[in-house]
Amino acid sequence: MAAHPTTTPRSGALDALRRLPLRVGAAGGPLIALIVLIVALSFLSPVFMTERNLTAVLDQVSGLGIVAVGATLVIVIGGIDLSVGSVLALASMVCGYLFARSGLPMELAIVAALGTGALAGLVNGLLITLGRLPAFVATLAMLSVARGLALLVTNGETIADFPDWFRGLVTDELIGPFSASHLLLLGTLLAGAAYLRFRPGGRALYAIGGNEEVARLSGVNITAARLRVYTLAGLLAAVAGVLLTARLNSASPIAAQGFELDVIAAVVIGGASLSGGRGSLLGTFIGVLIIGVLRNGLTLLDVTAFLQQVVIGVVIAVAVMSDTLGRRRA
Amino acid sequence: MAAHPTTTPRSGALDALRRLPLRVGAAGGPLIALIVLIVALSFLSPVFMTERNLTAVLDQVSGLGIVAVGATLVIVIGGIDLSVGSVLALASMVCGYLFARSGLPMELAIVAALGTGALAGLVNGLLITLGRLPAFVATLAMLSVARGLALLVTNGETIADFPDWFRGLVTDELIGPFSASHLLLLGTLLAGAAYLRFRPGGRALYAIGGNEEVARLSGVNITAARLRVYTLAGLLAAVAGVLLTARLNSASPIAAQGFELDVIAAVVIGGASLSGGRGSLLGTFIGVLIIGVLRNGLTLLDVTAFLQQVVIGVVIAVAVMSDTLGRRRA
Amino acid sequence: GCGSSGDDGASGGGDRSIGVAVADLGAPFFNAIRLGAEAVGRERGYDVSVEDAQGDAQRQVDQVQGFITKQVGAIVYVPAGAAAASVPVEAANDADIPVIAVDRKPDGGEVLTFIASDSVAAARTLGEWYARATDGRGDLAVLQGQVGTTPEIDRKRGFDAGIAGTDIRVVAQQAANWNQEQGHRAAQTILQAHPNLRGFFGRSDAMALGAAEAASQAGVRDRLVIVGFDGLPAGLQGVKNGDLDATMVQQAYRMGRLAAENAIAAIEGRADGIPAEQLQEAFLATSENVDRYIAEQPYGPQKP
Amino acid sequence: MSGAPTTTAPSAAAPAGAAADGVLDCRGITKSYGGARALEGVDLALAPGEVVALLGENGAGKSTLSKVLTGVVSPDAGAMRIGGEPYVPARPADALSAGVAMIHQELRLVPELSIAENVFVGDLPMRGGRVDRTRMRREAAAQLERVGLATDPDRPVRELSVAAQQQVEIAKALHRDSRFLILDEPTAPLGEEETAQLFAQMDRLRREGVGMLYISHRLEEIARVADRIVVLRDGRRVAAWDRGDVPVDEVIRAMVGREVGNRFPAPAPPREEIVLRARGLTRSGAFEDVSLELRAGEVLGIAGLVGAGRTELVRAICGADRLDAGTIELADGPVTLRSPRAAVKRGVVLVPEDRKAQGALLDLPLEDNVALPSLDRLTRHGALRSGRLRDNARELIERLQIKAEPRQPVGSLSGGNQQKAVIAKWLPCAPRVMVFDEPTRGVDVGARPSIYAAIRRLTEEGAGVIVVSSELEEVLGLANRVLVMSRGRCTGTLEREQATPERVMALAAVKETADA
Ligand SMILES: Nc1ncnc2c1ncn2[C@@H]1O[C@H](COP(=O)(O)OP(=O)(O)OP(=O)(O)O)[C@@H](O)[C@H]1O
Ligand SMILES: Nc1ncnc2c1ncn2[C@@H]1O[C@H](COP(=O)(O)OP(=O)(O)OP(=O)(O)O)[C@@H](O)[C@H]1O
Ligand SMILES: O[C@@H]1[C@H](O)[C@H](O)CO[C@H]1O
Ligand SMILES: [Mg+2]
Ligand SMILES: [Mg+2]
Repeated sequence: MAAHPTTTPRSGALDALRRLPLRVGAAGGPLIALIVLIVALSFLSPVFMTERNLTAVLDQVSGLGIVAVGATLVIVIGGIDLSVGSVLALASMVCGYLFARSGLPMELAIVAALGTGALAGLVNGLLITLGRLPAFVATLAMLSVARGLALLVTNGETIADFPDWFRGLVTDELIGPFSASHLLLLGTLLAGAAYLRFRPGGRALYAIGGNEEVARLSGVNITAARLRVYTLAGLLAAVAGVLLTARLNSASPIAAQGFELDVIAAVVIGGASLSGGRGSLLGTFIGVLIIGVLRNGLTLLDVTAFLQQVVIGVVIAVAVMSDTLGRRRA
Repeated sequence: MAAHPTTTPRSGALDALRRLPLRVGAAGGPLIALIVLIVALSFLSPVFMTERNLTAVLDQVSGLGIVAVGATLVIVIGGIDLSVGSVLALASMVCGYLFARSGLPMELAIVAALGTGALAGLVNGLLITLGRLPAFVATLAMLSVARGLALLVTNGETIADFPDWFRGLVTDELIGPFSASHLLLLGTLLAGAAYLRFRPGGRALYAIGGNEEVARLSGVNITAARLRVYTLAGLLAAVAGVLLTARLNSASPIAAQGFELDVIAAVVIGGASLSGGRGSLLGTFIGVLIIGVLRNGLTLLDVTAFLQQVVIGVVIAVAVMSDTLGRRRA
Repeated sequence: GCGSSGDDGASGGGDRSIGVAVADLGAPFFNAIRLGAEAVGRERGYDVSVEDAQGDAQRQVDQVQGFITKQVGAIVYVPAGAAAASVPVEAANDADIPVIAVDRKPDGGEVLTFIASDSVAAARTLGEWYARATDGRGDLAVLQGQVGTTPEIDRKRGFDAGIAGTDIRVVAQQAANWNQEQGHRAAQTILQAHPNLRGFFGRSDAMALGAAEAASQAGVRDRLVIVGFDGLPAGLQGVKNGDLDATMVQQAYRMGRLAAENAIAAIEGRADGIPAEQLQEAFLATSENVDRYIAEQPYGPQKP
Repeated sequence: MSGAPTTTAPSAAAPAGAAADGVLDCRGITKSYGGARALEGVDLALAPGEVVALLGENGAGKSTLSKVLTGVVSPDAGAMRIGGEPYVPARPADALSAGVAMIHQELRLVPELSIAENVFVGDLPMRGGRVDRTRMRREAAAQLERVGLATDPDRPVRELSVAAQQQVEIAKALHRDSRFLILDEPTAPLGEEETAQLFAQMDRLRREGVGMLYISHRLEEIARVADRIVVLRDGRRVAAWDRGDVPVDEVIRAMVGREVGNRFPAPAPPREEIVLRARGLTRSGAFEDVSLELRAGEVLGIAGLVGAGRTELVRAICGADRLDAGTIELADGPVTLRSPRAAVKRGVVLVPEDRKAQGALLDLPLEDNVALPSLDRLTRHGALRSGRLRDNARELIERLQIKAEPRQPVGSLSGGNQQKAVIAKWLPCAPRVMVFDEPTRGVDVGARPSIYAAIRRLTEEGAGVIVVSSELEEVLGLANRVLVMSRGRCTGTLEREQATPERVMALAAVKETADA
C-alpha cells in the first residue's frame, strides 16, 4: 500500500500549528481582514478602541448577529431565507400591538412575538418541504406577506413607549459592560456553534447541504431538519425584532427593510457557501463584526455618507478576496 | 432493449399535443398561473383587458423584463447579480449628468451610460473570475459601490428635464400601439432566446451551470462566458436605466432600490433554478408578466398597499407551487 | 442640565463639530437639509459630518451613537423610520449633547428645538386651492408617501380638511413611498381604472411628477389637476412647465441652515433664545408665482 | 425470450426453509419509469450468509432492483418480506433500520465532510448527548484499515481519488452492522489489491451471517465471491444458478442473449509519426519525471496500482491540471496546455475517470451532452439547429450503441450508457490524442466491444490513444505498449509481447525507482 503524505508522522507542536489556519477554516481570510480593520481604525480614530465604542458596536450588531446564526444554519443546508427582515418587523409589531393596544403583559407579548416568528419560519419550511418550492421563492413570498401583515397590524402606524425593564434589556449592564442583548447574542452564537459541532442533528445539516441525496440515502430525515432550521431562523428573527423594539423603544412596521442582504452578506463573508455544505458560526460572527466595525469606523472617521457605501463595497470584496485567493495559492 | 416512451410510435397530432406542456418546459405551471390571473382580472375589472391598460402593463414591465433577460443568463450559469438596481441608477445618473450638467448631446450621454453599465458588469465578472469571489459577494459589493457612485455624481440630487425625442422612446407609438421601449423589450427577449437556443455560446451556458467542471473539461471557455454574461447583465441594467430616465423624465440616484429581488423573482418564477443549468427566456417573460399583471390588477382593484403585499406573496407562492407539485406528480 | 444648553460643552476638541443624521439622503428634501447645514458649517468653520440612514431607523441609532462616541458638539437629527425614535435623543441627552430635530419630532427625550414645515396648515392651504381649481367636484386619486410617517399623516390631515365640505371624492389611494417611479406606475394604472379622474394629490413632488408624466403619456394631462408637495427644484420646474398645477414649497435648505445655526449657537453657549418649536411656513406655488420661488432656490443653490 | 439459457428454473425460493431464517424475499417486483419498464415481475431471495451475484447488461434493471430493496424507489407492484414479515421501506432510513444497507453504484459521499463523518452520516456515535468525535475517528480509522485505505480520517472526501472514495463508501456501508448488504459495482474503480481487500471483508461478513447482493460487470470476480447467480435482462429474471463458478461464457450468453466474440480487438501496428512526446512531466505530490511517446495509430496503456498517479498524469497531459515541470510536444511542435480548452483545440482530449462529476451533464439531454465540445462545428450559418444536434446524437448513439434517446437526460441512463455518452462526445472532434481514464467503468461485457471498436477506429484514423485502466486485462488486451507507474514514477515500459500480467505487476509494485 502506497504511503500517503498525510500519514507521515510529524512533530506534534508543528502539526498543531500547521492545523491552526484549518481550524478557523474558511474564516481565516475574513479574520485577517477584521484584524487589519481593527488595527487600522485604532490608529485612525482615538475613540475607536474605547470600551464605550466597542460595546456600542456590539449593540449595533446584536440583532444582525442573532439573525445571522439562523441564516448560517439555513445556508449550511443549501437554503436561503429572504424573509428575516419582514419577520423581524412583524414580530416587533405583534409585540408592540399586544402590549400597547391590547394591554397584554409585556412578557406575554414577547412570547407571542416569538411564536409569530417561529410560525412564519415554520410556514417557510412547509412551503419548501411539502410545497416543494425553491427556498428563494418561498421566503420571497414570506418577505412580502410578513411585511404586509406587519403594516396591517396597526395600519402602518408606529407604536411607541415600552416598559423600562424591557428597554433595559439593551441598555442595562448585566455582567461587566454587557447587557442582556449582548449576552443573548453570545448565547445564541455558542448554542448554535455547539449544535453544529456536537449534535447529530447539527452535523447532519452539513451532509444535507453538501449532498442532499447522500444524506437521504444515509437515513437522515431531511424534511424534519429543514422544518427545524427554518423555524429556528424565524424564531431568531423574532428575537431580533423584540430586541430592536427595546432598542428603539418603538415598534415600526417598516423596520429592517433590506436586512436580508446584510444578514446573508455576514454569513457569506464568514466563509459559508450559498450552495450549501459549508459555513461556521465563528466565520459568521467574524462577518457580522466586519460589517459592524466597518460601519462604526466609517462614522467615526467622518467619511462622507455617499463615499461610505463605496468603501463598504470595496472592503467586503477585498476581505473575501484575500480569503479565496489565499486558499487557491495554498 | 427497454422501450422508452418517446420511442413508441403514436399518432402525430396526439403526440404533438402531449408534448405541448413539455415544450413550455418548466414554465408550464407559471403560464397557467398567468392565464388564471388574466382571466380573473378580466372579470373583476372592466378596464383590465383594454388595449390601453395592457400597453400600460407593458410599459411598467419593460425595464424589469430587459434586466431579467440578463439575469436569466446569469442564473443559467449558476450565478446571481444583486447589483442591477444600483447599476441601473448609476447609468441613469451618468446619462443625466452628462446631458444636463456637462452639456453633452443626449446621444453621447446615452452611449456613456450604456458603457458605464457594461463596465460595472465587467467588473462584476472580473471579481468573480479573476478575483474568485462568489457571485453573491462580488455583486453585493457592486450594489453598494454603484449606489454610492450614483449618489456621488450629483451629490445626491435628482436631475430633471430631458429632450422630447428622448422621452418619446417610451411614449411614441412606433409600430401599432408599441413604443420603442416595448420593441426594445421584445427585441432583447428574442435576441436572448435566440442566443440561448441557437448560438454555441448560449448553449454552453447551460453546460456551465449544469456542471462547471464538465464544461471546463469539455473545452468550454468558462472565464470568457462568465465575463460576457455579467457584462451583458450590466449593459441591460443600463438600458433599463436609460429607459427609466426617459419614462420619468428625470434621473434619481435612489432609483430601483431593491430591484434585484424583483428581477430574480421574475426569473425564478419563470422556472429557472438558482443552482444553475436551468432557465428559459419564455419562462422569464412569463414571470415578468405575472409580476406586472399582478401589480397592475391589484392597483386597478384599489387593493390597499398593505394587502397588496400579502396578496403578491401568496400568488407568487401558489404560482410556482402549482408548477413544482405538478411536475412531481407527473 | 439635560444637555439643552451648551454652556458646559464649550470645552473639548470635538466641539467645533456638528453631526447631521439624515433619514435618507437620496430624497432631495433631506439632501437639501444637509446642503444647508453643510453650507453653514463651511461659513462658520465648523466640521459637519453627515450620516445617511437610508431610511433605516436602526442604522440611524447606530450612527447617532457614533456621533456621541466622537463627542460632536451638537447633533442635527432628521429621523428615519415610520416614527421618530426617541432613543438617539435620550442617548445624546445623557451625553449632554444638544439635539436639533428637523422634519419629524421625536416623541421622547429633550430636543433643543424642533424645526419643520407646518405640514398640516400647508396641506390645508393646498387642499383649499385644489378644491377651487376643480370647482369642488370630481374624483381624486392620492399617492401616499411611506405610510405611517409624520409628513404622510399630517399632509393627509391637512389636505382632507382643505377639501372638506366639497363634492371631491377620493377614489383611489395607493402607496408610492415618496418614490417617483412608484408614483408613475400607480398613476398609470389608476388612470386606467378611473377614466373620469379629475386630479392627483401626490403627497410629495416626486410622486406628483410621476403622476404628471404618466398623465401626459396617457394624453390626459389637460383634463387633470395635479398637485404635489415639497417645492423641489424639479417640482417648481414642473409647475413652470405646466406638469404640475401647484405644490407647497418647503424651505428645506433654510431648515438645514437654521438647524446648523442653532447647533452652533448651542455649542457656543448662546442657546437661550431659541424657541422649542420653529415651524417654517410653506408657500403655495402655482404658475402665477412660481418664478419667484425658482429664484429663491428653497432647496439651495442650484447648478446651472 | 425464446432461447434464453435458463440453466436452473427460476426457483423463487432460496435454500430450503429459509423463510423462517430471516431471508430477504422479493416477489414479482415491477417498476416503470414513465413508460419504460425497468423491472418486470422479478423474484429474488437473499439468505443470511450468502452472496448472490446479480448480473445483467447495462440497463437490465440491477440498480433499480437494489433501489427497490433499499427504499430509494417504491415498486409499482410486488412484495418484499424479511423473515416472513412484510418489509415495505418507504425511505432509505426505513431500510437502514431494517438492516438493509447499500453501496451505491454512483459515489454517494459528501465532498466537504471528512472521511470519518461520511462514514457515519446519519448514524453518528453519541456520548452524553453529543457526538463522540474521538470514537467516530477511531472507529472510522478501524473501518478504513479494514478496507485498505491508509489515510487520515479527518481528510475531506473531496481530496480523495475516485478509488479512495469508493473505499470510504464501502467502509460506510460496512460499519452499519447490517443484516443485508447490497453492493452495486463496488469494484468498478478499484485495483486488484483493493478488490482483494473487499473480498476478504465480504468473506468475514458472510461468516457473520450477512446476506449480500453483489452486482458487477467484472465477471471474473463472480466465481471468487458468489454462492449463487441471478441474471436480469430487460427487467426480467432470465437465468439463475445455485452456484457461483459458472463459466463466464455461459453467464455472458445468458446476459446478452447471444455470443460475444473476441473481447479485445488486436491493436494495429502504429505508424511512424509521433503525435505526443512528453518529457520530464512533474506535478508535485502526484507524479515525477514521467516521459512518454505516443505514435499515430498507437494505443499506449498505463498500468499501476490505485494511487500510482495515473489519473493525475493524464489530467495534466490534457490541460486539466497544471504541470510543475516538463515539456509536451505534439505533432506540430511544443505546446503549453494551460487549460482543457487549449488541449481540446489541439486535438488532445480526455475521458475522465469520474463520469458523474467530470464527464456528464446529468440534467441535460443526451444530445446536448454529446454536442458540447463540437458546438461550433455543428453551427451552420450562425445558427445551431436542433435538427443537427439530434442527428449528431443519433449518429453517436448508433456508433456506440447507446441505449437512449437524444432527448433523454443523461442522468436517467443506466451507468454503462452514461459512460458511453461521455466517450461519444469526443468522437466528432476527430481527436489526435484521446485519453481514456477507465474507459469501461461500469460498462457491461456485451457493450464493451463498441467502446473497443471506437478506440480501434480512432487509431485507424491516425489518432494516438492512451488507456488507463484498473483492469489489467483490458490494458494488456488493448495496448501496443504498456507504461507502468508506481508512486508517481514511471517504472518501466513494456512492448505488447513482453507485457505479461506478472511483469506489469512487478513493475507496479516497485518501491524505489532509482533505476527502473
Ligand atoms: N430515474 C430514471 N428515470 C427514467 N428512467 C430510468 C431512471 N433510472 C433508471 N432508468 C431506466 O431504467 C432502466 C434500468 O436501469 P438500471 O439503472 O436499473 O440499470 P442497471 O442494470 O443498473 O444498468 P448498469 O449496469 O448500466 O448500471 C434503464 O433503461 C434506465 O434507463
Ligand atoms: N488507497 C488510497 N489511500 C489513500 N489515499 C489515496 C488512495 N488512493 C488514492 N489516494 C489519493 O488520491 C490521490 C490521487 O491518486 P490518483 O487518482 O492519481 O491515482 P491513480 O493512479 O489514478 O489511481 P486510480 O487507479 O484511482 O486511477 C493520491 O495522491 C492519494 O492522495
Ligand atoms: O417632506 C419629505 C419629503 O416629501 C420626502 O420626499 C420624504 O420625507 C418627507 O418628510
Ligand atoms: Mg446500475
Ligand atoms: Mg485514476
